Amino acid sequence: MTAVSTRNGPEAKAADSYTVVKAKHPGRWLSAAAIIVVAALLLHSVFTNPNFGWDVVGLYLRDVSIGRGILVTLGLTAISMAIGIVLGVIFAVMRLSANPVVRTAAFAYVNFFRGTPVLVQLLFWFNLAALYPVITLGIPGLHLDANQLITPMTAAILGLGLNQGAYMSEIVRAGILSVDHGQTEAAEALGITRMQTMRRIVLPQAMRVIIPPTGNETIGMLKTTALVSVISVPELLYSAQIIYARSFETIPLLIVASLWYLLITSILTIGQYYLERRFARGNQRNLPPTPWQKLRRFIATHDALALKGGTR
Amino acid sequence: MTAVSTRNGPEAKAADSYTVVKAKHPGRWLSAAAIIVVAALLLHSVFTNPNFGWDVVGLYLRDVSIGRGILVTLGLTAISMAIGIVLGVIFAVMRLSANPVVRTAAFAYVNFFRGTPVLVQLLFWFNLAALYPVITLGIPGLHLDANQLITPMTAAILGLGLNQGAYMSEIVRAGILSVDHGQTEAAEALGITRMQTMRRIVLPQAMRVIIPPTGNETIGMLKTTALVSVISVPELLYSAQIIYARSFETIPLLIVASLWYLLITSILTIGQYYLERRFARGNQRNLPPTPWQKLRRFIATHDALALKGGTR
Amino acid sequence: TNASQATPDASAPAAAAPGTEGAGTVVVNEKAQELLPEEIKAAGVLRVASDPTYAPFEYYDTDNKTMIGYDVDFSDAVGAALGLKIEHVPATFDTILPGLASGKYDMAMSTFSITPEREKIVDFVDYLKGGSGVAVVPGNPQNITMDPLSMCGKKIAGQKGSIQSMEYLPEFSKQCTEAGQEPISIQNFPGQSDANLALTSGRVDAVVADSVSLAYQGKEAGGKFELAEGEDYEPVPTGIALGKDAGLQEAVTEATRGILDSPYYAEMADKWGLPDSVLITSDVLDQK
Amino acid sequence: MTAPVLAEPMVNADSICKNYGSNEVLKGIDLKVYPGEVVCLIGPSGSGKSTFLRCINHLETVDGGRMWVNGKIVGYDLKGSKLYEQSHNDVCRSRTEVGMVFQQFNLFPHMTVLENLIEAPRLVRKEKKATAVARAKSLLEKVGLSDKADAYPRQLSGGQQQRVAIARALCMEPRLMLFDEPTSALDPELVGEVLKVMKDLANSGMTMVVVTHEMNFARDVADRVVFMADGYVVEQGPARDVITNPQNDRTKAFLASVLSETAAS
Amino acid sequence: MTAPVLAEPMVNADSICKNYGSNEVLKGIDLKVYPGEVVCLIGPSGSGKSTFLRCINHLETVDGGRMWVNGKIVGYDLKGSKLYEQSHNDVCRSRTEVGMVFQQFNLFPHMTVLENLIEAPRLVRKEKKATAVARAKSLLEKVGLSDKADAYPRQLSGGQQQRVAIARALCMEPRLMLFDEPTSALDPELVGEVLKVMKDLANSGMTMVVVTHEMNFARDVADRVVFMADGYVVEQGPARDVITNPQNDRTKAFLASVLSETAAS
Ligand SMILES: Nc1ncnc2c1ncn2[C@@H]1O[C@H](COP(=O)(O)OP(=O)(O)OP(=O)(O)O)[C@@H](O)[C@H]1O
Ligand SMILES: Nc1ncnc2c1ncn2[C@@H]1O[C@H](COP(=O)(O)OP(=O)(O)OP(=O)(O)O)[C@@H](O)[C@H]1O
Ligand SMILES: [Mg+2]
Ligand SMILES: [Mg+2]
Repeated sequence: MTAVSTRNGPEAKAADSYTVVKAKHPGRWLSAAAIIVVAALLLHSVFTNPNFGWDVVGLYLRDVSIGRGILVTLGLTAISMAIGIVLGVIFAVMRLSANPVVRTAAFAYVNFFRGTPVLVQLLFWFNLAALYPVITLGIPGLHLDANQLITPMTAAILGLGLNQGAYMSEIVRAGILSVDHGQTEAAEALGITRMQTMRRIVLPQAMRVIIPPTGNETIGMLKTTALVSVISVPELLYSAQIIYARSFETIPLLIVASLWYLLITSILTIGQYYLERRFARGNQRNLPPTPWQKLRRFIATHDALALKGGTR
Repeated sequence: MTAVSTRNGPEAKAADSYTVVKAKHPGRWLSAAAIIVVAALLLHSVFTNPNFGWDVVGLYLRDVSIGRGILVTLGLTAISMAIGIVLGVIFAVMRLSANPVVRTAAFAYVNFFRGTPVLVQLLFWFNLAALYPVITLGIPGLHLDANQLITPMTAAILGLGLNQGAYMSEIVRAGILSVDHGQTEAAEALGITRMQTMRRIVLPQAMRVIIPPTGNETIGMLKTTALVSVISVPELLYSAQIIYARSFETIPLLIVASLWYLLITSILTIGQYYLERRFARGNQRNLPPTPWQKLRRFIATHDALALKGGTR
Repeated sequence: TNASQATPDASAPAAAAPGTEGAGTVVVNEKAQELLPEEIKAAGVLRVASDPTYAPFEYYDTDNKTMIGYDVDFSDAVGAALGLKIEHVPATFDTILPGLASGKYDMAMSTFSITPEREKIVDFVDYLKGGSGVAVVPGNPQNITMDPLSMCGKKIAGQKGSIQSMEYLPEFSKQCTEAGQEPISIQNFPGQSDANLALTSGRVDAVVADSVSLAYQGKEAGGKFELAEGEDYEPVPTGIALGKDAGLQEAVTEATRGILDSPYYAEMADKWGLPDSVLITSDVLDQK
Repeated sequence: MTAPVLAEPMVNADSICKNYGSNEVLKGIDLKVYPGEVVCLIGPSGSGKSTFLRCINHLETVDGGRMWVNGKIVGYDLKGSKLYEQSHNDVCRSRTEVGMVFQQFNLFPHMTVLENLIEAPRLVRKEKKATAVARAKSLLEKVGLSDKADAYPRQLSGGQQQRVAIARALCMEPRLMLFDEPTSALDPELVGEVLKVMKDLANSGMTMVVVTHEMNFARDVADRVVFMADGYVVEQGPARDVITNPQNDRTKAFLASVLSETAAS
Repeated sequence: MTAPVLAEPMVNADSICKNYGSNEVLKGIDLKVYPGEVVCLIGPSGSGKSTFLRCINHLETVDGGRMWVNGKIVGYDLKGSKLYEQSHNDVCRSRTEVGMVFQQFNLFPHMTVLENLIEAPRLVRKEKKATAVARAKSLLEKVGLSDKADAYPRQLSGGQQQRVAIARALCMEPRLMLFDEPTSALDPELVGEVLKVMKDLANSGMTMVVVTHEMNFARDVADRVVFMADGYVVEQGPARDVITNPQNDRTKAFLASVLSETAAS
């Protein structure tokens, strides 16, 4: 029985004689209770089970070599994503080129790198010297030692970056195609050339479509970097592994790594959400309802019926 | 000087006296030539370099243990995707539930599984017995040996499936939210309950949005299965690794694995493209132009100007 | 047996440069040094790969940056004898030998047992002779020993690429089937610690590896697993691996000879808890 | 304050208030619609016409006032002097008494016309398929679309889609029909066919509340025209009176602008 | 077959044909538009009006016939008796002589009004910013939107957006303006302001080709009305004659339906 103040609140009629009894929703309470009980049991069991080694977790959570691993993970993620985005734009534009050869080349690149596991690609780059001990690039006088050139870190960056470039190119392409064709047409009608149109008109507008999946890819990349442990690059997971290779506290150290991954992912997720909202706002007169707002329709229960507003 | 037949072709005027000279597009030819040369050099170097060991590749391409690995890879992909999709629908609906506890639980699930590397998750499931040697689920008399219950294959399926469930739930949720709210409203106005609306009206329409990313996820899963080699499940990559660990023919065997991955991915990609077209056709009066058709605008050159159609 | 072992006074100035604490007592072996290829001498550095998941032979110190272990000390000693600086490079076990073949590293010490298959792609210089053992959970409830028939039908783990998982276990399994028993279910893991974890979680029944290492690791792991009682299986030479094209074999052999003959060889074994049974004499090197 | 027994109103809105956040959309609407009556709601954009219509079948909850439909309080079960809030399923069930037709048709695009029509009877009233199909076919005939039973909505013109939407609502055999600008999303040449169906429906005695800008329709068919502005009912009365001779200044201004655009021919 | 020298037509379409696949949209259109003339294209939906308009500035290539604009063949360079196909950049450059206004405005939503206006002059004609801004501001004044220079398109009403689109086209100082149903995406109350701007433009002597359903505008402003149907020009003549006294049956039927809907007040 909440009072609803209306503009003519003072003259509002009193409630009629009925008492309102709110609906009980027993199903809701039951399912909620069940979930809470299960979650509580789970958490209790996790936190009281000595096998998890929470003391060890606490010990290593701020270990300096774990910290170094985090830095490598973040650095690898940032560099690989940067390479991926640049390659993505280049290959997306190539795939939309008027030139069939250029288009086919871009298509082949994308399909090759999307078609093979990144683990295999990493191993390839890492072992490149087994294939080409000396890299000449066909340029006389150029003799580069592949092993010198491609350190494990370079192999990691190459593997992740080139692979990501293939995925990003599909994202950028979807973004470009999402821009209303009328925009290109208007630019064309004004005499703006295709390249200028792409750069000044299409790509800026495609950003709105490009950014959300790019955020997802970044979060994915964060975890994909865990793969480079196979080529002994000391990122977060590898740092945990070398500790447990000595101390055999495997589970606690995997938990340490997971907690850090979770934390970083959460921060990135929140960042992504707000970035997306900002870009959506930039583009529409009325923001579409957030999932949150859409949900409110489902939640809405009403208890404000008792006090009626006034009439005129 | 192509003849254009118009309805009044017979009376069509003759061409005027000008000769049409087509544009040359030198840039196009140059870039195309450059790409072809580079590609040819690359391919030549790849195929003549003895380090690639093409004879070994040929030898192992149809090796029986590689074949078994492919079957495991395909099976794992199919089962994990199936689990992922079912979980995805459940958690998507949960995230849209009116019940805040249910919603929060689904949210926690999604974020937990998206936030940690699937490699770590696989290791956890595989070594579950190190944490809970005996699973009682709190039920007296129930004593399940965790290792009996969770075979390496089960660990792989659990790890991949639960992780995929988190990703799929976001995809399904996007699909559900993409269905015009008017549809729900119309169903509500007809007295159809929420659950029925979801099942009969919303989900079938959400399919169009759900299918494309699900196809991508399937292709991704195919390659993610390569990770289960850490828990010694003999999928494709593991089968190749076992062979080269003995024979040290690392590169040829990585190539064998890559070729198979590429082949399967290509088949899946083609399948996905046609599936998407079909679903798009189902939903719109006019199919939106395919990327192909959009491209044609860019390509279009015109040489049919010489013969003019008739007038009336 | 080796007269050319350098005396301390002969090379005192040079010894200071490559010396690390452990190899401090080793002095430059001029005979070995002369055998070095020119490029290596000029570079002054030897890149040595190890998989640092294998205590006490190679693993990380508590700072998680410095590689330590028997192999690390031994390779430092080789470096000191050759007057070269040693650069320790971490790598995963099954990528080391291919990496050596492709020139990624100059030398590898990761407790490699010498097998004909491996000898096809790299050269070896003997420095130990280790037997294989089997690690089991405390008390050995399943009574697994290095007797092949005790493993039949069991799940046995090894490190992917190790001689135990690549050769012994398949061979044992064959013996099982020939004896009319269940074959062994062989599980390969990328790292030794992955295999050990699978053992402690009961995922596998035993882990087969170098016996010295298993004994040490069992102790370090707080007794979560232990080396099973019984004889070691077929002690085979353990070697320093060298790339075939690197031209290092003669120099390293000479340097190793010097170390084997020096008291430092036994000191290192003491330091890392290696039993005398695994040590060899420099005669072995002459048989090649 | 229930309506008199003999002429119980089909819709009885008593001081209905509705806010969206701080935006007060309805500020106390009183309106009675009697059985068989056709009421047209007119008013400028944003005046709350759609919102009020949606309150009638509880697609929106009200924040103040009471709504009776067919003698029952919308959204509550009255037992003694207590009002028990209805569960979701009960709300759904009581919605079957009210049919609603939306501006955007909102047909289910993945179902044929016939499937659209039989979906709700089968799900909500658990009807046998044969029964539902028979009724659906006769209704399709009524709206002149017997031959389109197996077409998909996207294969129909806007006018045809809207007629299917009307038939779909009628399939639940409602006692009251609500129309929210049923013709304003249509191409001008398709408006007529929908208005004709609505006119037939009105003539058959259906109680109807229609939000519309079609003054011709209002004048010809409506028993009463209600002019809303700023969340209030500003003026109401017999259709011809309000349209041709509005009293209130707001009404006059509104009608002037509407009539000049769609000039009555 | 070039046009006479003294009264050289601004647009000279000679038997223009255009197909989309097997769909022949234009089947031989002949049309001359002289400098300063305002020509309205009318006709039923699908008759090819938009397509023809787009052929004029080479947004569509033609499959038969020749199009001259301002004495030059569209899409080709004439040297001696040879027609050299223009490169993409040349086509772009020659488009600056023709301004085009689309039904959907197609303003660049990520730029302010002013940025929309100066974009093309700066990119295509490499103008200094100050010059471009000065011209843009004077054009904004002309279309009555001086105060909106820093607004984003989404902050404007449809009518305001369309006026910005006109100003944007004028910024390139075209000699010919093409309009494709510039008012049909607008709310009725916003149509007037756009038509007024167009009328001013016509009065200032701009050559214009306008596809429109606004018969009032055609009658008041156009020098000539061209009726297209099925890819042919069916009838043309002075605006008042064609609209009030059509000769062809198709024209009569079309005008009857259009006029009954938007009845002239
Ligand atoms: N779901 C909603 N959330 C917030 N505000 C809303 C919502 N629905 C409607 N409104 C607001 O309520 C007011 C009345 O809207 P309503 O749709 O009822 O007007 P209307 O009279 O039907 O107008 P129209 O003729 O444009 O349909 C408007 O100011 C509108 O912005
Ligand atoms: N890009 C295209 N590809 C294929 N067909 C097209 C394309 N553009 C137009 N058409 C077809 O050409 C015909 C004429 O289209 P056009 O847009 O020129 O007609 P219109 O007279 O402008 O009609 P409206 O009044 O509806 O705008 C139509 O049948 C249309 O379907
Ligand atoms: Mg409304
Ligand atoms: Mg058109």
